[in-house]
Amino acid sequence: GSSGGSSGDTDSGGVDQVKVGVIPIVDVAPIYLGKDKGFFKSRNIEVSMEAGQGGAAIVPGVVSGQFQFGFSNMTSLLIGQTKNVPVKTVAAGVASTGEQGKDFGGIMVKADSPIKTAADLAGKKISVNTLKNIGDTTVRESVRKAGGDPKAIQFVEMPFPNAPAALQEGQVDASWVVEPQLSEIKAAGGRLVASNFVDAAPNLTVAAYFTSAKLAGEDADLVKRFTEAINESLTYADAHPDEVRAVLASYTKIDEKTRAAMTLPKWPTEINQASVETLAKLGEQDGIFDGATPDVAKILP
Amino acid sequence: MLEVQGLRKVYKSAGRSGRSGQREVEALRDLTFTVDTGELVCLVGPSGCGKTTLLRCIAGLLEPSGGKVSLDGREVNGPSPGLAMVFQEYGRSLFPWMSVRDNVELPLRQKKLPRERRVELVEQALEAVGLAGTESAFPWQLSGGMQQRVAIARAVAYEPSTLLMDEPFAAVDAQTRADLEDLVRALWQRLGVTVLFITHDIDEAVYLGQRVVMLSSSPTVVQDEVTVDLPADRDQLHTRADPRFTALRTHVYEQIQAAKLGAVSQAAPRS
Amino acid sequence: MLEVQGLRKVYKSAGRSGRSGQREVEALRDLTFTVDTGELVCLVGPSGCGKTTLLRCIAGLLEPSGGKVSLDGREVNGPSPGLAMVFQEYGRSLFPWMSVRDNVELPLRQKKLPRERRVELVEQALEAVGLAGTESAFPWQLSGGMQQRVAIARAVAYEPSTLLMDEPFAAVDAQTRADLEDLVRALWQRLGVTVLFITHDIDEAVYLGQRVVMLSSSPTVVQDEVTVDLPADRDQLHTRADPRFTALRTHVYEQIQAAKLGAVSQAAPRS
Amino acid sequence: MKRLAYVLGLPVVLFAAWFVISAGSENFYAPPLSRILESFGRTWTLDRLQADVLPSLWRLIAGYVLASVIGVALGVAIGLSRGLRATVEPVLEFFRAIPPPVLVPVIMLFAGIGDGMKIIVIVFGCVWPVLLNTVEGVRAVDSVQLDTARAYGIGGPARIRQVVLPAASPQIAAGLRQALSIAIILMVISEMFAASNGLGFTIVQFQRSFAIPEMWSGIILLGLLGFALSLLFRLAEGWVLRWYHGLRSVTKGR
Amino acid sequence: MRGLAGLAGLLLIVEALPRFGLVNDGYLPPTSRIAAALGDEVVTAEFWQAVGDTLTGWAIGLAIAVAAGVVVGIVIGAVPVLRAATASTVEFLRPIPSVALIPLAVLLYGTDLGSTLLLVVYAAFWQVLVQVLYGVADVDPIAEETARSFRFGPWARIRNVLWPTALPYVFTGVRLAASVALVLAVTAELVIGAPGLGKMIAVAQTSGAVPDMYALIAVTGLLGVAINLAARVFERRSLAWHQSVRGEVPA
Ligand SMILES: Nc1ncnc2c1ncn2[C@@H]1O[C@H](COP(=O)(O)OP(=O)(O)OP(=O)(O)O)[C@@H](O)[C@H]1O
Ligand SMILES: Nc1ncnc2c1ncn2[C@@H]1O[C@H](COP(=O)(O)OP(=O)(O)OP(=O)(O)O)[C@@H](O)[C@H]1O
Ligand SMILES: [Mg+2]
Ligand SMILES: [Mg+2]
Repeated sequence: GSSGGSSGDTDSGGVDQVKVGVIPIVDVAPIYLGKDKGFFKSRNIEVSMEAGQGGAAIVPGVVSGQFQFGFSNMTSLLIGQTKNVPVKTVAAGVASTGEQGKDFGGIMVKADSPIKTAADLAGKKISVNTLKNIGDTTVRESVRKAGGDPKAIQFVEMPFPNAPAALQEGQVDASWVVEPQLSEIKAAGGRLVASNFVDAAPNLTVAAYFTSAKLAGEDADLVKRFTEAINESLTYADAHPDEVRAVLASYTKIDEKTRAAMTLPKWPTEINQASVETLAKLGEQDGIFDGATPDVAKILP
Repeated sequence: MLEVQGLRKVYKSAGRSGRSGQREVEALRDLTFTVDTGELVCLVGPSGCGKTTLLRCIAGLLEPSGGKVSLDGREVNGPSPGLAMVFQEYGRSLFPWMSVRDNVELPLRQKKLPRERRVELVEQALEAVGLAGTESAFPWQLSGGMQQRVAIARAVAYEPSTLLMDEPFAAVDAQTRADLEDLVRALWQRLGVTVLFITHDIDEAVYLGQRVVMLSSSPTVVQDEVTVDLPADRDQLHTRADPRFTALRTHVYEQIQAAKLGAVSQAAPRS
Repeated sequence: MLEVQGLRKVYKSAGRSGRSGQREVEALRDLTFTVDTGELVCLVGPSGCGKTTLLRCIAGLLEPSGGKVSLDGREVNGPSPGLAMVFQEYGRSLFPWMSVRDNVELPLRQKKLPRERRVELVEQALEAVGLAGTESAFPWQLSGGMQQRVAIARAVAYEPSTLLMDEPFAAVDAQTRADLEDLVRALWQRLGVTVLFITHDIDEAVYLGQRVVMLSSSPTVVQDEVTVDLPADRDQLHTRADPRFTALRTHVYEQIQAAKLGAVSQAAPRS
Repeated sequence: MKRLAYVLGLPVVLFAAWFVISAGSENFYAPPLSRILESFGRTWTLDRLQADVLPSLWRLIAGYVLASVIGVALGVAIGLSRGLRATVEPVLEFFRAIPPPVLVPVIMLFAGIGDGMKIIVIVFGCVWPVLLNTVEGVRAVDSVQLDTARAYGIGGPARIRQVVLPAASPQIAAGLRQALSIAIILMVISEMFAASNGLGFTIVQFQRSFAIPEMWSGIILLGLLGFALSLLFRLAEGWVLRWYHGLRSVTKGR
Repeated sequence: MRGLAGLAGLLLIVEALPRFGLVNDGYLPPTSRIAAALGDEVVTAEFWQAVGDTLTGWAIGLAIAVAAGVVVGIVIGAVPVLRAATASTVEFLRPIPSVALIPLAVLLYGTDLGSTLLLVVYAAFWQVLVQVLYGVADVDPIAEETARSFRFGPWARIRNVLWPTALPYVFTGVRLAASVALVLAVTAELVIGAPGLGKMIAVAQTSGAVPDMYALIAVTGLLGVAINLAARVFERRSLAWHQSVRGEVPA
């Protein structure tokens, strides 16, 4: 996506220019698909994607109005809520498949690793993409559920793309990764130990689309139309996995084999409130909110 | 008129790494003398007695530690207009990034002379010091003596009203030196410029100057002054053969000898 | 024995960026002369004729464009051991980050002399050039003449077997100069060192040398050679008063005059 | 007294301006300075300094020292030999243009994920100013000084130690000065990968967890750290280069 | 010529390391595979668009940083009082990493060129400034005195004495800044997602397209080589008088 020249939601012939800050991964395939299918255009929204590397780039962009909407995982949004970041979710983003062993993210070890179950992870070195976030809280829950001691895990922060190499070279004992790295490790002989999203909550809502409190207050109509368009996109994507695999080629460089093999997430239109509350509880338990208690209701639409 | 009154200069600087601690050198103790407007005075004195220091103070490049220097009644605080100086470190005073021509021309630009006049002055000056043909060379492509002559040409082309020269002919051969001496005298006579000229060559001092000021060795004061009562029209052959010339140079030589001996007997500790 | 055979040196360098294109200067055309081991030869010649260039070739610092230089039968390709040189750019040849003492001592360290010997040599040398007491100063805290004497002290302390000096007394006063002349002769007599000495002072050349080699102006060849048949025991007063001395210096003077005139009539284009 | 005024003058003015301008700030990412300062005291407790700043400092110093040694050694070699320079310069320029963040994965392949990797990242980033300045400084050594050394048979290591290095030292100092602040920057960058403690890690963590006043307080701490290190550097430089500063200020005579 | 040999050596090593199993070729592919990926890239318009975007951000950012660094450096360097007064502030600001400023950049400019420029200029400016400060301090006192004695005005002194003396330092500063600017341009694109090579690298990275990623990284490196080549040519022309250049004219 390229920045479409004029910024903000300037009205040009009744069409709203909307920028969405996203991370160029599988999770956001629906919005690309929806754009192609015209779900946004039909609601007078000209959508363009701004691909940042994470919350550090996306949240400030949304808060300042540089982007109208953004994509973020739920734990980050919960952390933001405890710090009073003025944002609000507008639509579901992506959800776990809810099937043990068949999720789009999971904890991987090398083929010959002595680690067999999540309980064995206690005391081991595990890489996650960001510390004190959705990855480590859910991994801890997996270990907890399997009867291990979550406190003894040693987490190392490492971007997903670097995890396969680190795992292979023995620099970490296990890696929490999502697609396409999950398939990559599998292809190299790696083994799945646990599906942490599934362990954390049934049908966990992993991420959501959000907007700034300001825009939500000032242009409720735009938010409403955007939500509708997203929901239509999510539904469509959920029903057409082949088209999802195809659209990935337009904004990622995942090779064809992996695209065909990888597990796709679920794209329900509803944010699973119970799962969010579970996330909040887990986070609180693990101390990632600095002692505060997030108010889940405040961020949900 | 140039007046130097009770001039004193002490250099303060740390010696090599604390070994000897603070090093203080009293370069000039108490200097008083005057140079009339349009006069040509030569300055001689033992090596290291403070001649260069004195010239820097007069040029307004160095702040005296005591006493004062005034030029035409005004006290010198910084470089005065119409002043040109030939530095003892001629090599370092030329800008290596400029051709010989540009080096000589630059001060003229600062004087805002028109282009044709500048070209003319530069050409004349380089011609006069025997460097016609090297205009486009860089200073570091020239021999030591040639570099020194470029520095002289720069001062000459500037047509200053006060000219300070610090051993300007040290690096040139005898013949060129004689030519340059005559050049300085001719310039002085033509433009009526006030000249203060440092040299180690006693013959040169007597040949050039209307007066010779002799400095003692450090701590430095004025040892003696001699008025050179030779005719104003001088030439290399006859003037130097004049018995009066010989008498004068012998006198200057003896004074300098005395200055040196005085120094040895005093033997001021230096560090 | 030092032999210079058909030495030729052409400097090639780009002139001021493109304006005049390639600049070629034939500094030396064809030089041939020899200096016997233990001989003291003075070299005179007009400014810019290539004396420094010649010395650099002999020292092995510059590659000749033609001809060859050999020292004791071996051809010179790089600096020879036991050779010391006093550079014309004395200021730049001292290391500003070292005290005077360290500057003089550094080459001795390279010679791997024991500490006491080094201290002794440094002390003697600085004493001899009249700089006792400035050991711990940095070179840039000294006057021009003092810097030049440090450079001389460095060469003297080195006790070389070949000594090349490029206008080493240009910046010192007459009295010091006389002392240093006697120092060089004493050193030469004591150590039997081969000395090649460049000077612009004709009297000095005749007073010092066993032989005076005169160079023509550019394009440079050997103009003339004079053997100085003065007694080996020389002193400032009597030698200079000797009629033979006067005759010799007049001869040298005339030759240099001739060299310069020749140059004017040839007027080789330079750029 | 006067020097203290010079050191503190402008910073005080700037901080005062920041304080006043940001006083009523509603902007989430640009909180009032008062809140930042308040969080500074709260955040950078002794425990935290020990747990996060010390490990960072150790990596920083190790990386910086290593980079300085490599930079000067390689720089002298390259500066002295034209052939070597022609051969390796393009390769060096190639690596110089690659952003350290994208190189980290490659470095991780060879050096693991421990302190070694972080130190290499720091070295990799801050060796360049030292290297370039050393090369240029060595190339610019006065020819008469070099000739003097040659004429007196001062060769090999003695020539490098006694002549080339001191002559190039002012420019090398410029490079070392540059490298110091770059080392701090790279300390932060290196701690964005596979770290679990450190000043950079903590700041990035604050940024990601929307602890904005804490993040700014971390940035202020980085600034203070840079200032303190540069002060030390200035002292060292003033000592080592006292001949140079003396030489250069001769005429200023004031 | 010899430089090509050096680069060729690097290519050979990268080819050999994975071939002989010293590293896993999944993580560091051999040169040939990177080259093939590069071959696929260079035929796409998207690639050239990205190179263009990166170079635009780089060039504008560098120009601003160099201009500002030189002007500020000379003014501060020439006025001792200013230098003393600003020293502490400069030292305080210099070590603040551009990455820490990313939220600020996004806040102000989103993913526009402005964000990239802010980061690029902030990082590259200090490099130039520090070099200029050291360069200005290198003025030969005799040269300076010469200018003073002829009463050169401030402008003439800067132009004719300070500037030529500082020039070799400035060149080094510009060369340092040029690559820092490139690094920051790519990093900004990488993290913020502004269009350009960095964004392509980020996409390749998250997608696990390792050869593509290295191909793009190599392009960045080659840009650096090209930039340095240009700087050297320029230096040879404008520093012909300087010891470092003239010392290398074959005698
Ligand atoms: N920057 C300085 N720092 C300390 N001392 C200095 C400095 N410059 C000169 N001196 C000292 O001041 C004294 C006079 O130096 P000056 O250069 O004026 O002598 P001079 O008469 O010009 O000698 P010469 O004829 O050798 O050039 C010397 O003893 C010298 O050591
Ligand atoms: N690096 C150089 N590049 C080009 N030309 C040079 C270079 N060095 C010297 N020359 C030229 O070579 C000639 C001889 O120079 P050299 O320095 O040997 O003269 P010299 O006899 O020592 O003169 P002086 O008595 O003035 O020191 C001069 O014409 C000079 O311009
Ligand atoms: Mg003097
Ligand atoms: Mg010479």
